[in-house]
Amino acid sequence: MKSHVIVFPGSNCDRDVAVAIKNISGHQPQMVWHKESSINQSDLIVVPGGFSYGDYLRCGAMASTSPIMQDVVKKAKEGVPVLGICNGFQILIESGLLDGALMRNSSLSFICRDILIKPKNQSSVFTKKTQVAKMPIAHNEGNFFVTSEQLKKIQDNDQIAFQYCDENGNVSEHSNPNGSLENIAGILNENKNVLGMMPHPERAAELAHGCEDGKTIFESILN
Amino acid sequence: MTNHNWQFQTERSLVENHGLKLDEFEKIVEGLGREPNLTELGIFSAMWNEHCSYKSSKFWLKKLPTSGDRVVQGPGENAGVIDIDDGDVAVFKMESHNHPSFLEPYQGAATGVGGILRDVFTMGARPVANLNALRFGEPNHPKTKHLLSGVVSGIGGYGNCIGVPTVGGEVNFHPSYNGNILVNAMTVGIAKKDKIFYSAAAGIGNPVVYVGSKTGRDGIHGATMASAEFDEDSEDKKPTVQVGDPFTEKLLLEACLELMKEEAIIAIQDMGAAGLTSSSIEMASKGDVGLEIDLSKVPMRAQNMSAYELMLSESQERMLMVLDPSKEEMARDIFKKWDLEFEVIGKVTDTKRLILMMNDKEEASIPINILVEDAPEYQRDYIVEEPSPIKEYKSEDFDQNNILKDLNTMIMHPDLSSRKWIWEQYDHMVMADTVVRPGSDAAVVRVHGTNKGLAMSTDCSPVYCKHNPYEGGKHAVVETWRNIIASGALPIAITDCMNFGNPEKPEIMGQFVECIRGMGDACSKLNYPVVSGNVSLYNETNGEGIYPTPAIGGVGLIKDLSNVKTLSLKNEGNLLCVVGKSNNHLGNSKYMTIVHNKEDGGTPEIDLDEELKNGHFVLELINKQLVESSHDVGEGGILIAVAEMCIAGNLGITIDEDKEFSHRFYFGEDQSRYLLEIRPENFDQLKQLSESNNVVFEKLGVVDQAIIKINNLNEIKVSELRNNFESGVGNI
Amino acid sequence: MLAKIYITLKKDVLDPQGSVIANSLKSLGFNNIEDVRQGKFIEVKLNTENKETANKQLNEMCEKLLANLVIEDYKVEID
Amino acid sequence: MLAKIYITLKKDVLDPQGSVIANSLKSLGFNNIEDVRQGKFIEVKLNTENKETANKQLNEMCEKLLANLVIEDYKVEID
Ligand SMILES: Nc1ncnc2c1ncn2[C@@H]1O[C@H](COP(=O)(O)OP(=O)(O)O)[C@@H](O)[C@H]1O
Ligand SMILES: [Mg+2]
Repeated sequence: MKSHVIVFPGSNCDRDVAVAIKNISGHQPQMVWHKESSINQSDLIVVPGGFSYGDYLRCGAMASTSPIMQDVVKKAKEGVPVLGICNGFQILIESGLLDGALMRNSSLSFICRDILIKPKNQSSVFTKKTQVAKMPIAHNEGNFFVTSEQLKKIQDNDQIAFQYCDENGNVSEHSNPNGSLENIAGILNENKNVLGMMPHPERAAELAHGCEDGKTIFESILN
Repeated sequence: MTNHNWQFQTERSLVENHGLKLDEFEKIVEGLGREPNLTELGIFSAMWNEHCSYKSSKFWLKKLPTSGDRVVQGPGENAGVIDIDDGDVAVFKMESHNHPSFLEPYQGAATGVGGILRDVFTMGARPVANLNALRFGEPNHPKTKHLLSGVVSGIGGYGNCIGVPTVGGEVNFHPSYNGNILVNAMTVGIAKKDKIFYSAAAGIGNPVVYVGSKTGRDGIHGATMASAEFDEDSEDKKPTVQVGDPFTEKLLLEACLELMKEEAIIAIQDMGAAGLTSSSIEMASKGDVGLEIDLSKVPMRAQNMSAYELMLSESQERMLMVLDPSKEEMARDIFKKWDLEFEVIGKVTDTKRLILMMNDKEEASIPINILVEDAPEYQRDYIVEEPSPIKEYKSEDFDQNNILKDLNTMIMHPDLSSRKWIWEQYDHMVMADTVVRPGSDAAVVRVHGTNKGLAMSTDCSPVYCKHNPYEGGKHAVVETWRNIIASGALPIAITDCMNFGNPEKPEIMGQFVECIRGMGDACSKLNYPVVSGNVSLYNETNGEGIYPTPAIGGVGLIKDLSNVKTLSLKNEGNLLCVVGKSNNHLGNSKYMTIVHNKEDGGTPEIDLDEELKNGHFVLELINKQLVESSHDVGEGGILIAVAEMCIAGNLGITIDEDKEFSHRFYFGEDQSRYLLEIRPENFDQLKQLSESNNVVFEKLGVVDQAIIKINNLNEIKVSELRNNFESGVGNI
Repeated sequence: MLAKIYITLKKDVLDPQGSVIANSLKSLGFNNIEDVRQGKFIEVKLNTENKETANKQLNEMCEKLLANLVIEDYKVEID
Repeated sequence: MLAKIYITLKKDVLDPQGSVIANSLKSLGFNNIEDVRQGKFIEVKLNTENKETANKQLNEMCEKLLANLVIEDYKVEID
C-alpha cells in the first residue's frame, strides 16, 4: 500500500489527511511538493484541502497548472485512484479530471459545519462502504454546477458519488448547504477511479473529532 | 500655547502632525543634540506614540502579576509563553485592530489576524487556534450590519486561508461602540520549550535579513492613526489602511518554521505596527547593540519610496531576522523555495545606534537608548468615580407569569443569542485537532499527536466595567477562568487587550487604573498570571469614549482529553445542580438591560475566595468523572444557562417546584456559579463532598424531554427556544 | 502594452453574487435595477509591442488559466 | 439600458491576487508578463432611457455599495 498527498504552498489539510491515512491504514503516506514533476508508483493520490494558491482568481485554477498536476492527470488516466477533498476537488475540476464547476456558495459566505451525505454510486472503490454519513464542510466555493447535458451524462454513467441529505437519507433542498445542483457533494470520473468531494472525511476520522463516519471512505479505498 | 514659543527650525505643525507634544520634541532635540530630520521625526513619532511606547499605561501594567510556576516568558516579548508539560509550551497573545477595522472592516480585521499570528510564530510556535473579541454599536445602528459582516468575513478570510482554526471569541453590542468598534484578535500556538525564539539582536557584524513581502506605501502613519481620536475628518485617513495577503503569510509561516528547525536564527522580530522602525529598534534595544541598515536594499513594491516611507510602511507579511552568517545561504534557499523575498539589508554593529543609509547617504542616526529608554512615560492624573450603587429588587417588582416569555425575548437578543452565524464563517476545524468547537464555554484544541489539550476563552463585560471598573476587571478575568474550568481544564494564564478611551481624561484613566487593580487581584488570587497583552487607548469619537473594555483571553491545560466537558445535556433522568450561592443580583443584568432597557443597579461583586473554592470543586468533580455536562452561569443568569444546555443537548428540564419562582432567581447574575449535570445515583456523594469543601451545591431540577418546565403552568419547547436562539446575530 | 480582459459568467449560469448585489441596490432605493451580473476585469501589462502576438497570447492565457470555460466567457482588448 | 462598471484597486494598494496570477502565467511560459492587476467588472441593466440620470445613479451605486473607496477606484460606462 503506497499513498501520496500533494502539497501546494497554500494547502492546509495535507497533514490532516496524512494523519487520517496513517491511523486507518497504518501506512505513512508520502508528501509530494507541488514543484516536483512526478509521483512514484502509487495506490492512492490525495489532493488535499486548503487554499492552494490563496484561491486567488478561481479556487484551484492555478494549482491545476502546476507541474505535479500534469503527472496526477497522467496517473489518473492510467487508473490510479485519485481523491480530491475540498480545494482538492476544485483542483481536479480545474485540471479537467472531473466535470463541472464549483461556484460561490449560494449564501455567498464561507460555511463550516457538519452536514450529512449519502452515496449515490454505491459500487466505486471510494463509496462502497459508506452509508448516510456525517462530516464537516468548510468552504466558500462548493456550489456544484454542470450544464444540463453534462448532468445527464454523469447521471447516466452513475458518476454522482455523494449527495447532501438529511438524517433519513432524503435528498432535499433543505439539506443542501451551498446551492449545489442536485445536492451534489462529490462526483466521480467516467472510470470511477477519481473522486472529488467537498466534505472533509479526514475531519471525521477519530473519536476526538466527535464522529468517525469519514473513515469509511478511506477504509474502502485503502483496504 | 501660542506660536511665538516655538524656537525650532522644524515647523511646529509638522511636529504636531506627527502626534508629538512640544516637550516631547524638546526631549528629542536634547537627546540627539540637534533637531531631527524628517525621517528621524517619523521614527520618533512612531516609537513614542501610545501604541508602541505604552507611555500612559506602562506604570500601571507593571502592577499586574506576571509570574507563576508555568510561566516561561511573561510580557515584554512578542507573545507570552507557558509550560504545558512534556517539553511543550503554549505561546499566546491578543491584540487590537480597532481603528483600521472601523475604517475598512474586512481588511482591518484580516490584517489584525495576520498581525497576531506573526507575533506567535515569530517565537517559533505553530499557531493552532485563533479567537476574537468583538464589540459593535447597537444592533440597529446603520453601520453595525456592514461592520459586523465585514469584520467577520475578514477574520474568516485570513484565518481560513492560512489554515488556523478560529475556535472561539465573543461579541457584544452596545451604543458606546457606535462610532468606535473593537476588534481584538488572539492567537495560541505550540512550540518546544527549548526552541523558543526571541528578538534580541546579537553578534557584531551578523547580517540583518528582511524576509516576506515587498514593502509598499501601505498604512504609512498607521500606528500614529491608531493612537489618535476619531473626528469628522477621519474619512481622510482612509488610504492608510493595509491590505492583507493570507497566502503570503502562510508561505512566511512555513518558511520561518522550516528555518527555525536549523540553528540559524539569532534573533527574529515580525514587522507589525510601525514596520521596519519598531522591529529594528526592538531588536537592537533588546540586544543592547546597534544596527546599520541600507534602505536601498529593502525589497520595494512601489516606485521611488523615500527613507521615511520605507521606515514607516506597514506592509504586511514581513519579518526581520539576525542570522548566523554561515547559515545565510541555507536560509536563502528556504525562502526561495517558498517564493518569498530574502534580502540582507544591514548588519549588527557595536554603535548602539540605528543608522540608516540610502544610496550611500546617511538618512538617520539615532542612539537606540533615547528612542527606547528615554521614551516618554506618563503617570496621568486619574479620578476614580464612585461605582454605581447596587439596587435590591423584590420578587414582586416583576410579573412572574412572564418568566418564560422574558427568557424568549432575552435568548433572541443579539447579546445572548447563538453566535453560530459568526463561527460558521470561520473554519474552526482545520488542523483536525478541535475537540470542543465554538458554542460551548471554552474551546478545546488537542496538542497535536498527544492526548492533552488547551482550553481557551475570551471574555469581558463592558457594562460591568463601566459601572464598577474594579469589579468589572475582576469579572473579565474570572469569567475566562470559569469557562476554562467548566470545560474540564486547569486555567493557567491570560493575555489581555485593554481597550479604553482617551487617557488624558482623568475619569478614563481612573477606569483603566481600577480595571487593572481588579484584574490584578483576580489573577493573584486564582494563580492565573498575565503573560502578554496589548493596550488600545483613544477609542473615542467626537469626544465620546467607549465603555472600558479589558478583554481577557485565558488559556488552560487539560491533561487527559477524556475529561473534557461540554455544556450539552446528556441524558433524561439526570439531575441538574447549581454550584455556588445565588444572591439575586439583578442590577445591570441582561434581564434588566434587554427586557427593561435599564442600565443601572450596580455590578455584581465577586468574592474571590468563593470563586477559587467553587472552581476547584468543579474541577475535582470533573476529574473524578462525576460530571456529565457543565456550564458556568454567566450573563443572563441561571435560566439562560439552563436554556443553553437544553438547546445544545436537545433535552429539557423540569425545575423543582420549591425553587424560588422569581425573576431575581432565574435571571440574577450572581458570580462564581456553575451548572452541573450529574447522574442521580451520585447526588449523595456530591452533596457530601460539597459540604466538606464548604461549597454551596443544590439540586435545580431533573433532565427531561425537550421541554423546559418551571412549574406546572409554565413551559416552553426547546425547539421553539432554539429557533429564537439561532435567529439572533445573523438577522442584524 | 496594456491589455484588458473581461471575464463574465455565461448567460445561462446563475450568478448568485449578481442577484445579491441587485437586491442590495434595490433596498438602497435604486428601483430601476433590472439585472446585475458580476465578472472579473484583469489588466495585463505585457512587455511587447506586437499587437498580433499579444492578442494571441492573451487569448491563450484566458483559455489556459484566466477563464473557466465551463461557466465563463472572456473578451480581450488591447489599447 | 446596459451599463458597465469597472472597479480596480488603487495604484499603490497591494493586489495579492494580481501578483499570484502573474507568477502563474509566467510559470506557464508567458515570459513577457510585466504586471497583472485584478479588478471587478459589473454589468447593470437599468430600466431607464435617460443617460444622464443613469450616469448619476450608477456613480452613486459605486460610492454607496459597489466600490470600496478606501482601496478601490471605479469607472462607469454607458453603451
Ligand atoms: N466572535 C466569535 N468568534 C467565534 N466564536 C465566538 C465568537 N463569539 C462567541 N463565540 C462563541 O460562542 C460561544 C458563546 O460565547 P459567549 O456568549 O461569550 O459565552 P460565555 O458567556 O460562556 O463566555 C462560545 O463558545 C464562544 O467561543
Ligand atoms: Mg465567553
